Amino acid sequence: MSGGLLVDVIFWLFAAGALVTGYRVFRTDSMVRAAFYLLASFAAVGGILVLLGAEFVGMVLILMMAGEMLIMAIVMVMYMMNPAGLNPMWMVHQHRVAVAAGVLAFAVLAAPVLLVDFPDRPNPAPEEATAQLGEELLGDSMLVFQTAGVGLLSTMIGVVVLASRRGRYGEADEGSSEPSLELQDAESR
Amino acid sequence: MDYASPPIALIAVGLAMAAGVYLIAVLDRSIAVLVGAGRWTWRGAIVGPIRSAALLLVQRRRTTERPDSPGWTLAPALLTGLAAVALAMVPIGPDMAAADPSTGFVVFSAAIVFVMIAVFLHGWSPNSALAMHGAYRFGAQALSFQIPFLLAMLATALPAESLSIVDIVDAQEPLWNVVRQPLGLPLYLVVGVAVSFWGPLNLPDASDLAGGTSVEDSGVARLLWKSARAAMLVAVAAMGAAGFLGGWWGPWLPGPVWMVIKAVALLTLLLVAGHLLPRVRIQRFVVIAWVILIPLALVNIFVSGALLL
Amino acid sequence: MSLETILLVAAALFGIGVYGALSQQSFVMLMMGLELMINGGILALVAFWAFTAGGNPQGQMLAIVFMTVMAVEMALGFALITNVYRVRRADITEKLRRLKG
Amino acid sequence: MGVRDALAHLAGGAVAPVFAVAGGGAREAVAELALSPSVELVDSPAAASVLLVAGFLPSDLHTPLAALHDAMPDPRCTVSWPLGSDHGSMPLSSSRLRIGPDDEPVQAVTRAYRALLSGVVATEPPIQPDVDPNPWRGVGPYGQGGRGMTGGTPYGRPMAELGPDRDGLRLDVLPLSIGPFFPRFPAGLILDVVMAGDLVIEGRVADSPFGGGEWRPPVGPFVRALSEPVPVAEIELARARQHLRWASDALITQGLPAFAMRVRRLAVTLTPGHASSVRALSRRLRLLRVPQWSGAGVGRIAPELLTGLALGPVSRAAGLGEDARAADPAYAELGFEPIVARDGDAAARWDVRLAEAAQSLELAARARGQRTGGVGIVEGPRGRLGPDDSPFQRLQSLLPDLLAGLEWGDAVTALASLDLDPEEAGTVAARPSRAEAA
Repeated sequence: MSGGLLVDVIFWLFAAGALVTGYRVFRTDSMVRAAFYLLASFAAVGGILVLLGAEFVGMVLILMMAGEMLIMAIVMVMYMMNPAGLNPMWMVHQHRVAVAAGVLAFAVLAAPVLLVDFPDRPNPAPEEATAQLGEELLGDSMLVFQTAGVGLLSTMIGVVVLASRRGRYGEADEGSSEPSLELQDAESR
Repeated sequence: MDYASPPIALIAVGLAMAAGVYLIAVLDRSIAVLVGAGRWTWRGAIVGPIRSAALLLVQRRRTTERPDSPGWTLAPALLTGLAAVALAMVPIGPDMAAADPSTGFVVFSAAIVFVMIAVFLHGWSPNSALAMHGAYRFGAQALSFQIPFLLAMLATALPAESLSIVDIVDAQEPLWNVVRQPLGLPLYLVVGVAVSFWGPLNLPDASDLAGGTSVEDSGVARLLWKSARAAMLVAVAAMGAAGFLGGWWGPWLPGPVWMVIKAVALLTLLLVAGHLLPRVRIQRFVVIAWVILIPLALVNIFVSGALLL
Repeated sequence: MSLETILLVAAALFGIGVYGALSQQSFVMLMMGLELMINGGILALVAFWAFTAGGNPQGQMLAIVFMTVMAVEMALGFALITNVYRVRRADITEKLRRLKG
Repeated sequence: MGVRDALAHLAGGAVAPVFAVAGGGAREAVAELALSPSVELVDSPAAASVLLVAGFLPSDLHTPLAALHDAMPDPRCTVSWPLGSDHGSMPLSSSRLRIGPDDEPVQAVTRAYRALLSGVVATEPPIQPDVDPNPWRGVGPYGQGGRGMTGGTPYGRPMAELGPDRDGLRLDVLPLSIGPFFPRFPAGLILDVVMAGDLVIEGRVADSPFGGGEWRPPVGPFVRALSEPVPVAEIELARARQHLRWASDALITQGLPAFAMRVRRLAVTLTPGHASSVRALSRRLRLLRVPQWSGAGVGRIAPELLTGLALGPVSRAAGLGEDARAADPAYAELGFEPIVARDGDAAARWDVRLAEAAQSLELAARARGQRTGGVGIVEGPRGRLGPDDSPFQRLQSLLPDLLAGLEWGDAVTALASLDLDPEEAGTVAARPSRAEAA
């Protein structure tokens, strides 16, 4: 799989983009910005997938994440006490532990990459990848594909039941109590 | 995967976009004069758009209180880029495509889906209440139109047995999709107007929000946003011509000419509808999209699939 | 662009995801961490497919399954957040001291 | 800078983008100005190069006007068009560009615009200082601006508070003040709303700034009819014109600006012989389903709430036959019958106003010198007018219940369908003091 210098340059741009924006997700002070950074990270990974010849998967990843991130941005605006995310704030806990865990996860995953010798059997003809995938989806892997579909359907039903207010045992918010405002906890500390 | 040489493709797409945007400006002004019982003049309709664009180029951009500046700058550029990507996927002749990847359909759809990111960003970033309401509204609108849009488009890929747009047009030689799938084109046009937020479905930039997401725009940013929106409409009309009206197939005239004629006809239809139909209430649009358009689009797909078997 | 470099990028994405999921207080941000981990997973998967599968499309198949998992995770996550918010009005993890209803 | 000069020269011939503030007594003149092909009235100050301040502005509106001025991009200029009222104390009084009583307004505006782009007139500096009202970063416990997460004022504006949602969740709501120069409302109308997303949770219209007694209005046929008999033909023509002007504004609200121009053109050139054109227009609008599509079920007011309020077309659209003209012998002579609809929503108000416009023109055509009889109470285009008693003030108390729970678009449609006019609050109050002076 070699596409010359241009492909290499584009790959490194995408890789750097994916990492930087992925990191920025947790370092930005606005929730909507975080959602858009994550989207940018996914789009860059989608670009790498296209470079790798998985055109369909890459484009579908980009397509899917656009919708998902918009929902995410809206949910954040809905549930965070920070309207539209324009008020900068910084909400983390166990920061040192988290950094250590992140670095550890990277190290554990990176070690085998550097130590193990992978087989080298590149794809012969990437032009056919989309057609091949189609044949596979509706041929040998039909069962997997259908299972995924049924799984999505049951998820849809499940989440509607979970999120809706009216339930079998009455209103979902029955007996719920108003929490103390964040402000009072934080400022009394 | 067969791409034209990148510089030529870029220039061709850029020219097509510029021509399309100018055409829309002229057509739209002419139709407005016609509907408004005014007087049509060369100065108004033909030169007018250029002069107005010059004003926006001269104007200094103003800013709001604590906007998200990168997002505000990025949004119009993103929408322009999306329109360019979408337009690049539309071939005007069997050998005249800016790019014809095997997944042209998916690329086009991804561009359409990203429109909502561009519009949301555009409404959210100026830190202005009316603009943000436009953005929220488009969130509801976009999440509703996506599924019928993808389904209506997907049906055109069935007879071609391919996701490549060139193949989709090629498969229409015996019979155009508009005849083969009579539900397809109306569905596509309704949703296409929603995608390019034009006319009755211009909800994010609506007049009841005093311009919605673009209420705070001035200068070059306003020009870019307006033209990107028009370019999106061009892309939607061109894809409608390719996907449903048989693209370059037609008697006597050369293929590309047919393609342009069909796209301009669709454009005119959309623009006239924009000046005659009142704005649709967002609540009603969401209900229509989920309750009527999605089932119709599914029927469309099932029927076209059954006909192929 | 080689298999090793792509896998390193994927591992880094995964590591950032772990950091985010552990450090963020708000549920939605926590989910973003999970998403980023899956993102790294998909990248690694497709890289393996591209360099070692020798034309077998099943690697891509697996990537699609991953994406399904991601969609399910998102949908369930949002539904749970809605439910928790409805019942407890909690939007950050600290406010949920016990998980029993 | 050759390119920039060339562009500026090219732009000088463009349609002048004007943000018009139509103050007291100026609305008709501004509406007529908009018909010119060389002027475009824009919806946002950000899109405008010329700020046109027409008519009278009460002093309460001077600070918002200054903010509006500063929201315009450079190059910008202000043109004042006093139309007989006093502009002396306004923040923009330094503006040298003025439309006098003898000037042709379109030409004056385009001349000012060209002068601005060619550099003859310099762009205007901002009026208000550009300072942050509050510190905005690093104050609260999470590094956010303002004190606390709810109730702080990070940008000098209140942050969202929690409020109930339709679905029983308690989500963020945003208090907003729309106006006084929101292009879809008449100048001076200030709407205080609490929004949850696109949904109005609470809404009320503030008192009219024209009611303070500062405002001495020009005397139109409706106001004159309060103190003296006025020819029926004149007053009915004025009523039809007002209804058509309303229809034109409502069409802009529904996203049909071109169609609105057609209606406005008709309103400007209206004569009693135009009844059939008005009926044709009404048929066409119904064919395009404008009233039904935008207004069916929107802004419905129950007849019980309207009884006795005499709100003209609004009352009659809800099935109440209240019309001061019905008691007038001059109208009885002409065979007048009030037009009544049943639904009481925005669509019914469309129907009633368009039918009344045609009816008024027919009455005007039939009238042979009859004069109105009842002195003291007049049926204005928006309902009963009397001393210290305007439809605007009577409607105000109904608005909170009407607006709560509407989507923003529907709220604007509902408000537009009521044809609120803050100026009337002043018009009527001004009458007795004039009578005393005389």
